[in-house]
Amino acid sequence: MTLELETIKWIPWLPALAAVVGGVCCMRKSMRNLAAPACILSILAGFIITLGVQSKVTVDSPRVFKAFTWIHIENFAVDFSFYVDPLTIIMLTVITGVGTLVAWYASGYMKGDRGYARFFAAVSLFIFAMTILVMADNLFLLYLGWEGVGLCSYLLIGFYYNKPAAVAAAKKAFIVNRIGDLFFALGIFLTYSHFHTVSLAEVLRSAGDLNTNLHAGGQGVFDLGAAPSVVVIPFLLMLGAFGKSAQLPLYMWLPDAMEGPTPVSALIHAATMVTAGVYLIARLLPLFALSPYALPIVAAVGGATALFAATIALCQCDIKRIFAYSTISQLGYMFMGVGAVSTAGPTVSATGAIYHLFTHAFFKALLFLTAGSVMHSLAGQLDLRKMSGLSKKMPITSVLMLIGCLALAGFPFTSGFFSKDLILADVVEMGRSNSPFATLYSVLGIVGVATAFLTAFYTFRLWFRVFTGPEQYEMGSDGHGHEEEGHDAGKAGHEQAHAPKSGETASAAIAVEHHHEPHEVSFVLMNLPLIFLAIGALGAGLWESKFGWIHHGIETSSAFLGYIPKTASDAGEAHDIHFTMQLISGSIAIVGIALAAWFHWLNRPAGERVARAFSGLVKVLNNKYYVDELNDALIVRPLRTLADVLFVFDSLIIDGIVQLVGFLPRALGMSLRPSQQGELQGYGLGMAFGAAFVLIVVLWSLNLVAMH
Amino acid sequence: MDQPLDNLPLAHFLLTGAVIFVLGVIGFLTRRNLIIIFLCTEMMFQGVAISLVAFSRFHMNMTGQTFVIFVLTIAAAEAALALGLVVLLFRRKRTLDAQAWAELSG
Amino acid sequence: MNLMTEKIAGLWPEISLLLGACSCIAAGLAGTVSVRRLAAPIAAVALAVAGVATLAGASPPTSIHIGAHGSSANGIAAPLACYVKIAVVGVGLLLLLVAAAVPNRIRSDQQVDNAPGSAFDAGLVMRGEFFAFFLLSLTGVMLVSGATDLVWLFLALELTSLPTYVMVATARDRVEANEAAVKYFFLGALAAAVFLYGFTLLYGATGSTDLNVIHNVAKHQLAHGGLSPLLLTGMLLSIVGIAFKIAAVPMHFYAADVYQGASTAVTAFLAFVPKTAGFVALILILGITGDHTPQPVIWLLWAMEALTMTIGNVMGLLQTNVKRVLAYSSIAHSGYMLLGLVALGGHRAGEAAVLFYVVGYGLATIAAFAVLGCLETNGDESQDYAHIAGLAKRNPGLAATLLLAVLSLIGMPPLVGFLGKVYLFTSAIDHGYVCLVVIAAINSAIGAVYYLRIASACYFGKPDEATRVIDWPSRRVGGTAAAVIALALGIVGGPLVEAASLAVDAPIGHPTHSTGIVLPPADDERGEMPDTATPQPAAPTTAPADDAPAATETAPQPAPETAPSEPAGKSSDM
Amino acid sequence: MNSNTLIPAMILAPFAGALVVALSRESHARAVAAFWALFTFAISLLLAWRFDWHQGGETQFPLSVEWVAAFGLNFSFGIDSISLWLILLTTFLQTLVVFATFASVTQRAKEFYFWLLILQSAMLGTFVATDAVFFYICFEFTLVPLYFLIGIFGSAQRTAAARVFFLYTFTGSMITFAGVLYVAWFNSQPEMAGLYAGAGEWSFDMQTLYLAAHHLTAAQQTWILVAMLAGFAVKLPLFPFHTWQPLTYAEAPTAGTVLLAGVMAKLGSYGMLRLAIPLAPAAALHYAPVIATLAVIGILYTALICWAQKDLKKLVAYSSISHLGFVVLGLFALNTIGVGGSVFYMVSHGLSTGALFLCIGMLHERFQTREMSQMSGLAKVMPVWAFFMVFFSLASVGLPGLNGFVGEFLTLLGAFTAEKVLGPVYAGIAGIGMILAAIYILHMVGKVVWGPLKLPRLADAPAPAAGEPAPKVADLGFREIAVLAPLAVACLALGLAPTPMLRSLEPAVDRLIAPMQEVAAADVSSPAHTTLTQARAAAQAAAPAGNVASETAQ
Repeated sequence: MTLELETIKWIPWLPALAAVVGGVCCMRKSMRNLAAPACILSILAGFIITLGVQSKVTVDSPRVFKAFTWIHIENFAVDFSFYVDPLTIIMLTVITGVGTLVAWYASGYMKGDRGYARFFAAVSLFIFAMTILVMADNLFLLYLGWEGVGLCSYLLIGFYYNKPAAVAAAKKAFIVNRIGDLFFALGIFLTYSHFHTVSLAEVLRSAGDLNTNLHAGGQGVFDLGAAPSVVVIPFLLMLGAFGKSAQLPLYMWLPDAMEGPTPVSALIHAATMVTAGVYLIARLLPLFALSPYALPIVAAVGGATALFAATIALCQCDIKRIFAYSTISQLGYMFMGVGAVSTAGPTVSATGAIYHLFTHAFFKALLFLTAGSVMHSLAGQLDLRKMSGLSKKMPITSVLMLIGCLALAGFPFTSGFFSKDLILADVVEMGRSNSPFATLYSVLGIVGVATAFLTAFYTFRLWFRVFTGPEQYEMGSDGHGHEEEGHDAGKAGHEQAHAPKSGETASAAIAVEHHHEPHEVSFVLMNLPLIFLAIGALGAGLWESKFGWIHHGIETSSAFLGYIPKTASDAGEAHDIHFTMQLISGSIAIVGIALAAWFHWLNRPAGERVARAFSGLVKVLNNKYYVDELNDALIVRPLRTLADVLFVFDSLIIDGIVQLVGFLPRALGMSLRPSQQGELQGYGLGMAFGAAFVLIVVLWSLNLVAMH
Repeated sequence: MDQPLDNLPLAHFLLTGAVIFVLGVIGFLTRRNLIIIFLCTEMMFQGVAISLVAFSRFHMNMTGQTFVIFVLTIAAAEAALALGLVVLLFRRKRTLDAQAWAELSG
Repeated sequence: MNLMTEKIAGLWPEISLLLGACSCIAAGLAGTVSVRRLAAPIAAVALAVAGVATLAGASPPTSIHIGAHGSSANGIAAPLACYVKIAVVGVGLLLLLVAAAVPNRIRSDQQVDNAPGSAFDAGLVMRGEFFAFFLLSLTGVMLVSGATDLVWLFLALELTSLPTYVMVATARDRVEANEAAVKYFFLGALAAAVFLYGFTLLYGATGSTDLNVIHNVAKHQLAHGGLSPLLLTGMLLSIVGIAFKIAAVPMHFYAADVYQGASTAVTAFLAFVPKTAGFVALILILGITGDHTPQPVIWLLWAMEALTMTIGNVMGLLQTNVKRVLAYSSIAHSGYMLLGLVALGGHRAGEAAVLFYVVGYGLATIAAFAVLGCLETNGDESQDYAHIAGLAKRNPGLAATLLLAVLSLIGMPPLVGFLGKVYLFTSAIDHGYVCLVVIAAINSAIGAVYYLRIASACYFGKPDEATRVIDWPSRRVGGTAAAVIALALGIVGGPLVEAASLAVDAPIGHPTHSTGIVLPPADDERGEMPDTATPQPAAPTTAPADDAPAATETAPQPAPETAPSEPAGKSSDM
Repeated sequence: MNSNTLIPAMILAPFAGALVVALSRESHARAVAAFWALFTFAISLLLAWRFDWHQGGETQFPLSVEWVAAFGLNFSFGIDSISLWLILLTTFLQTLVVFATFASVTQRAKEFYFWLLILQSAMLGTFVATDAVFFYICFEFTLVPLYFLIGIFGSAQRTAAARVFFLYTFTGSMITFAGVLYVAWFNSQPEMAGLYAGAGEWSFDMQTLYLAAHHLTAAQQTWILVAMLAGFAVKLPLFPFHTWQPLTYAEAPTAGTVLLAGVMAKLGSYGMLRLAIPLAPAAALHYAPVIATLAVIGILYTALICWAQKDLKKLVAYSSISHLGFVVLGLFALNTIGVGGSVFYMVSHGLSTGALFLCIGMLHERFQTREMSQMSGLAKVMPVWAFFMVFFSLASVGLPGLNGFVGEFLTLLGAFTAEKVLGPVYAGIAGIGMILAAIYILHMVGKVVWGPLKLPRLADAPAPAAGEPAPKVADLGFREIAVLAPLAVACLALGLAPTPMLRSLEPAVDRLIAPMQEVAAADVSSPAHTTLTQARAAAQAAAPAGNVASETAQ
C-alpha cells in the first residue's frame, strides 16, 4: 500500500483533532468514552500513513509541506511546515506505532477513571506535539513541538492531580525541561543570527558547507580561539537535548515522572518524548560537527549517564523507577551512539543511536505496560519487596515482561541485542580510530560493556523478584491507574468490572477493591497490544539486520548527506569489531542474567547477604546518590531563600527608598513648621529678615560683580 | 533756595528716613501692645515719607511731596482701621498683647 | 486735561464699582430689611456694568497705550487693564455668588438690637458694608491694572488691601477671624511699608513716579553700564513688599493663619483678589526694565519661585485643615506663577502666562472654597479632612465640584490648571529656565499628595456625622460655575490664552516681534519706532511720551538738573 | 460615516456612555455600560476594517482639531498599525471587563461604570494621539478614573493603593511632560526654521518633534531620555520603579487590575516607543544597554519574587513586571524583530495577564480570598475554571502555540541579534526568566489548581464536620465562560497565526526606528557624533549608497 507523500501532512492534525474531541468529551460525562477511540484511531491513521508513504521517501526527496506561515516579521520567517526525510519516517513509525499500541492499552488501563477523556485528550495532544517535533521543517517549529511535548508530559505526569507527589513531579519535569529548553532556544537564536534562517534544510546545508570549509582548513578546527561563535551552537543545543532526554545534569525529573499513569510512562517517558534529544542531535549532526568537542562530549555524557543510571537502578525497589533509571541509562547509550560520529574522519554511525531508539521504544514500552498490568492487578503496588511469584496469577504478563527484559538486557538475537551492540561497536571503532578523542571512546566502550552487564542484572533482578519464587504479595494502598477519589461516581467502569456488593457505600467499595486478588488483565484491551509490542521487541532487530531499513534511512537522511560514508576500505576491520562486540555483549548479558537468577530466584538469601555486605553502597544507590537531596539543598532551597530574601528586599529596601523619597517633602515640611508658630511678630521677623536678606545678598553680589 | 537744611547732602535725609524706618521695624518686632505696634508701622511710613520728601527736594520736583500726601492719607485710613480693629480685639479678649493672638499656627 | 479725560474714559469700570460700593453702603444702612437685602444684587449690577464698560472701552485701541515704548509698563497698561478688569468682573461675579450669603451668617442686627445693654460691635453691624468692601477691593485691583504711576499703583494696592482687612475681621464671628485680621492687617502694613520704600527708591533713582519715565531711565542705564544700585534696590524692595500680596516667600507667613481664620468666602476672595493685584503690580514693576530684567532681580525671583512653591507644598502636606491646605496651595501656586515672571517678554511672554494662570487658579480655588463653605460642622465652618469625608455619598454635586477644583489645582488635563501649567512651563523653558521647570514639575507632584487627600476624603471616606450640608443655592451655583468654567477653559482655553498674550504682548497692528523686545545698546530710537508706525497717533497723548525719551537722552546718569522739568509738567497734568 | 471621524467617535463614545451612565438609574448602569463598551468595540472594528493594512506605517485617518493655537496645541488623531492593535486590545478587554463585573459590582455601580468608561476614553485617546501634549493629556488623565476605581472599589488597602498609584505615576509623568515641553521648545527655536517642516514654531506634533530630535545634542538627548523614562518606566513599570505596582494591582478591583495590567501598563511601553525612543534616538541607542540591563534585572528579580508570593493577585502582578521586562528588552533592541515582537508582546500580555486577573477575580468573587494557602485542588470542583486558569498560565509562561511565546521569543531574538546595541548576553540572561516563569506559574497552578481539594472557609459558612463532603462550589457560569473564552481564542489565534499582526506592525515599527538603525549600523559608540543628523552624515559617508534614500524619505 502506498499513499501520496502529500498525505503525510495530515499526521499531526489528526491527533490534534482528536485532542479537541477529547476536550469536548471532558465536558460531558456521557461522551467520556468517545475520547479513547478518537485518540487511538487518529494515531493509527498516522501510523498507516507513515507506512504508506515510507517507500516514497528517498534520499532525493526530503520534501517540505507548508501548512501556513507561522511567524513572519522582517526577514525572519517561520513557516508551519513539515519536513520529511527518512529519519522523519523512522521517528514517525516509532511514535505512531508505539503510540497506537499504548493508547490501545490505555483504553483498557484507564477504564473507569474520572479523567478518562482528559487523559486521551492529553495523549492526542502529545502525539500532535511529538509529530510536529519530528516533522518540523524549522527549528522554531521543532521548538514548538519540543515544548508541546513538555506540556503534555506536565499534564500527564500530573494527571492524578490530587496527589501532591504527582503535582510536584509534573512541576519538576516541566521546570527541568525548561532549563534545557532555554539553552535550546538560545541555540536557535545563535543559529538564526549566524545563518539568518532557521529552516532545517538551509541550516543543514549551510552548516555542511561550513564544515567542509573548516575541515578543509585542517587543524584550525581545534583552534577554539579563532573559531567563530557558531561553535557554541552545538553546546547550547546539546543542553536542550540533555534536558529532554534526561541526561546527566538534567535527568532528575524522569524518575519522578513515573507518578503519571503507566501508559504515559511507557509512551512519553520511555518510547518517544525522551528520545527527542537523540533525534535532535541526529537531525542536526552537521551543526554538532561545528565544534570538534561537541560530539565527544555528547558521547561522554551519554556514557556517564548510562553507567550512573544503571547503578542506581540496581538497588531500586519500585518497578517503574527501575525502568525509569533503565530508560535514562538506555538514553545514555543512544547519546553514546550519536556521539560516536567522528567529525575528523567522517564515518556514518548514528545509525546505532536511532536503531537503539527504535528498538528501545518497543521493549521499554512493553516493560512499562507490563509493569502497569502488574500494578493494575495489585491495586497500585509497585514495591518489588512486596510481591513475588506472580507468574501463576499473571502468566501472559510474565511472559510478555520476560520478552521485554530479554530485549533490554541485550539477550542475543533480541532487538536490544542488535542495537546496543551496534552502538558499542561504533564506540569501540572510534576508540581505535585516529581521532584525538580515541582514548575517550575506548573508555566509553568499556563503560558501555559494564553498563550492559548491569542492565542485564537489574532487569532480571526485577523479573525474578516479581514472577518467580514463592507466591506472595501485598495489595497497594491506592489505585495507580485507578481513580483515588472513591466517592466519585466516575468509578462506574471499574465498579462494573469488579462488581461491588450493592448497597455498600462507595468507600467500602474501595476497601473491597483494595483487597481483591491479583488477576490477569483484560486480553483484548490490554494484553493484545502488548503482544504486538513484544513481537517488535523480539523481532525488530532481526528484521533490521535483514533489511537494513533504519540503516538505509539514516544514510539517506539529510543530516548525513554531508557525511557520505567511506567506501569501507576498512570494512573488514569494522566487521570484525562488530562481531567481537556482539560476542562480548551477548555473553555479558547472559552472565548478568545468570547472576540475577542466582541472587534473586535460585538463592535469594545469598542476594540478601551480598546486599548486607555492601550495605553502605546499597544505601547510597538506594537513595540515588542523594542527588535529589543535593539538588534540593544546593539549588532549590537557596533559590527559594533568595526569592524570599528578594521579596523582603523589595518591600523593605526598594520600596523603602521610594517611601523615603516620598517622605522627604514631609520631613522638609516638618522642619519648616516652626516658622509657622502663629505669633504675629514672629511672622514679622521672618518677613523683615527675608527682605533684609534679599537686600544684603543682592547688593553684596552686585558689589562682587562691580569689582570684576 | 537758601534754607537751613540746604547744605546738608541728600544722604543725611535718606539715612534719617532709613533709621526711622528701621526703628519702626524693630519696634514692630519687639513691642507687645498692638497699638504700639501699629504706631511703629506708622513710623515706618513716616520714615519713607522723609525719604520721599528728600528725593523730591533732590530732584527738584513735587512728585515726591505729592506722594507723601497720599501716603499720609493711607496712613490715616490705616489708623482708622487699626483702631476699629483694636476695639474689636479688646472686646474679644480684654487684652491687646500681640502674643495673645497666636492660636492659629502650623 | 485731555489726557485726564481720556483716563477717566478708561476708568468707567472702576467708577461703576465705586458707585456700586456707595450704593451698597447706602442700602446697608436702610431701615427695612428688604432694602438691605438689595446690597448683593446691587453689587452684582455694579460688576456687570463694570464689565460692560470695560468691553465697551476696550474695543477701539484707545489712545492710552499709544505712547507705548515696546512692552514697557505704560505700553502694556491698557490691554493689560482690559484683561484684568474683565477677569476681575468675571471672577468677581463668581465670588459674589459665593459670598452673597456671608452676612447672613453674622448674628443678625436684630439680635444685637435686642440684646439688652449690648454696646456697639463693629463686627456685628454689617450687611451692605460687606459688599461695599467687596466692590472697593475689586476696584483696587482694576486700578492696579491701569496704573501708570507709582503713586497710583501704591494707592490702588492699598485700596485692594484695606477692605479685605475689614472683611477678614468681620465676616466671621469667631475669635480666629479676629486673630486672622490682626495678623493680616499688621503684616500687611509692614509689607506695605516695604514696597512703599521700594517705590520711594525708584522715585529717588529716577526723579519720577511715572512708570514710563522710570522705564526709560532704566533702559538708558541698562544701555550704559547697568542699573544704578538705587533703582535696583528700589525694584527689589518693591518686589519683596508686593510679594506679601501674592503670599510669596518671604512674605508668606500670614497666609495659612489668615485663610484659616477668615470666613470661607472671604478666604476665596483673598486667594484671588490680592493675588491678582500683586501679580499685576509685579508685572508693572518688572516692566520697568522691560525684557531685560536685571540679573539680581532674576536671582531673587528664581529663589522666591523655588522656595515659595516648595515651602507651600511641603507645608501643605502636613495639614489636616482643608482651609490651611488650600492656603499653602495658594502659596505654592504663587510659586508657579513666579515662574512666569522670570520669563518676561519674548516669544512666549511669561507675564501672559501669569495672567492666564491667575484666572485659572482663581476659578479652581473659588470652587474649592465654595464647596467648603457649603458645609457646616457643629454650627461652625467645616475645615478638616474629616469633615468633608464621604461628601460624595452625601452630595455628589458638591463632591464633583470639589473634585474638579482639586484636579485643576493639581494641573490635571484637561482642566484649566493644566493649560496654565503648559503656558508657564513653556514660557520658562523658552527663557531657558529648564531647571525651574523641573523643580515646578516635582512640586506639582508633591502638591498632588494633599489635593488627592481632599479627593480621597471626599470619595473614599465615611460621612462625618457632625457635618451637614447647608442649603445655599447661590454659593453652590457659584462654586459649580467656577468648576465648570475651569473645565471648559481647559478644553476651549484658546481665546483666553490669546487674550492673555494680547494683554501683555503687543498693541494691535504691530507684529509680535517688532515691539522692541531686543534691546541692543544705545537703542533708544528703536523703542520709539512703534510710535511713528502707529497709524493714528493722537497728538496730545504722544507728547509726554516724546518728552520722556528726550529727558532720558539728554540726562546723564544722575540727571538732577534736567529731570525735574519733565515730571513737573506731568504732575501738573495730574 | 466619514472614516476620519471614526477616531473621535471612538474616543467620545465611551465618554458619552459615561454621561449616559451618570444619568441613568443605578440598576441600569451595567446594561448601559455594556452597550457603550460594545458600541465602542464595534467602532474600533469598523476602524480596523477601514484601515489600509498595506500602509500600516502611515498615519491614517488623520484629523486635527485646533485647541490652543498660541501654544501650537492641537487635538490631533491618527493611527498606524501599532496604535490600531492596541486600540483593539483596549476595546476588546474593556468589553469583556464590563461583562465580567456584572456580578461583582453591586454597590455604587453607576460610579463604577462611569469611571470605567471614562478610563476607556482616556486610554483610547492615548493610543490615537499624534500630538505629544494630547498624548500626555490622555496618558495623565487615565490616572483619575483609575484612582476612583481603586479607591472606591478596591480591597482592604484600597485608599493607600490608589494614592500610591496616583502619586508615583503622576510624579514620573510630570517630569516626562517637562521633557516633552523641552523638545517642543527646541523645535520652536527660530534658528531651527527651515530645517524641516514645522521647525521654528511651537508645535507638539509628534512627527515634527521626531525631526527636531535629530538636531538635539547627545547631552540634551540624554536628559530627554531620562525625563521620558521617568514617566514611562514608572507606568510600565520597569525595575526599580515598580514598587507601586503589586500593591495597586492587588488592591484594585478586578476590572481595574485587568485594565491596569492589560492596557495601562502598555501606555508606558507605548510611550517609550512613541516618545522616548524617537525623541532621544541617539541616547536611546547609547543607553539601550543600561535600560536593557534594568529590564533584565527586572525580569529575573521579580520572577523570583513571584515565587515568594502568597497572594495570587500579587503573584500575577509581580509576574506582570517580569513579563513587561521582555517588552522593554525588545524595545531597546531597536531592531524590527525586537520592537515588533515587543509590540506584539504588549498586546498578547494584555490578553493573557488580563485573563489571569479575570480568573483570579472570579475566584475572589466566590471565596473572598486570594491567599494561595487557603485553597487547593480546585480543578476538582471547578474544572472549567481550572482549564482556563491553566490555559492562561501556560500562555503566560510562553508556551509555543500560544501568544506569549511569540512575543517572548521575538523580543529575545531581537535582543540576541541586536548587534552593537544589545547582544546574546542580554537574551541569554533574560531567558532565565523563562525558567523562573515556569517555576512560579507552576508553583501557583500546583498550589491552587492541583493538589488535594481544600476550599477556603467562608466567613459566614459553618465549619464542615470531618468527613462531610466538601461544600458545593459553583463552577464558572455561562457569562464567565463567555468572558474568558474569547480571550482564550485570541491567545490561541495570536499564538498560531501571529504573522498578519506582525506583518502589519512591521512598517510602523520600521518607520519609528529607521533613523536609529542607520546610525547603529554605522557607529554607536563614537561620542563625536553629537546629533543624530551628524551621525547620520557620518553613516552616509561610511556607506554612500542606500541610506540616502531614507534620509530623503524623512
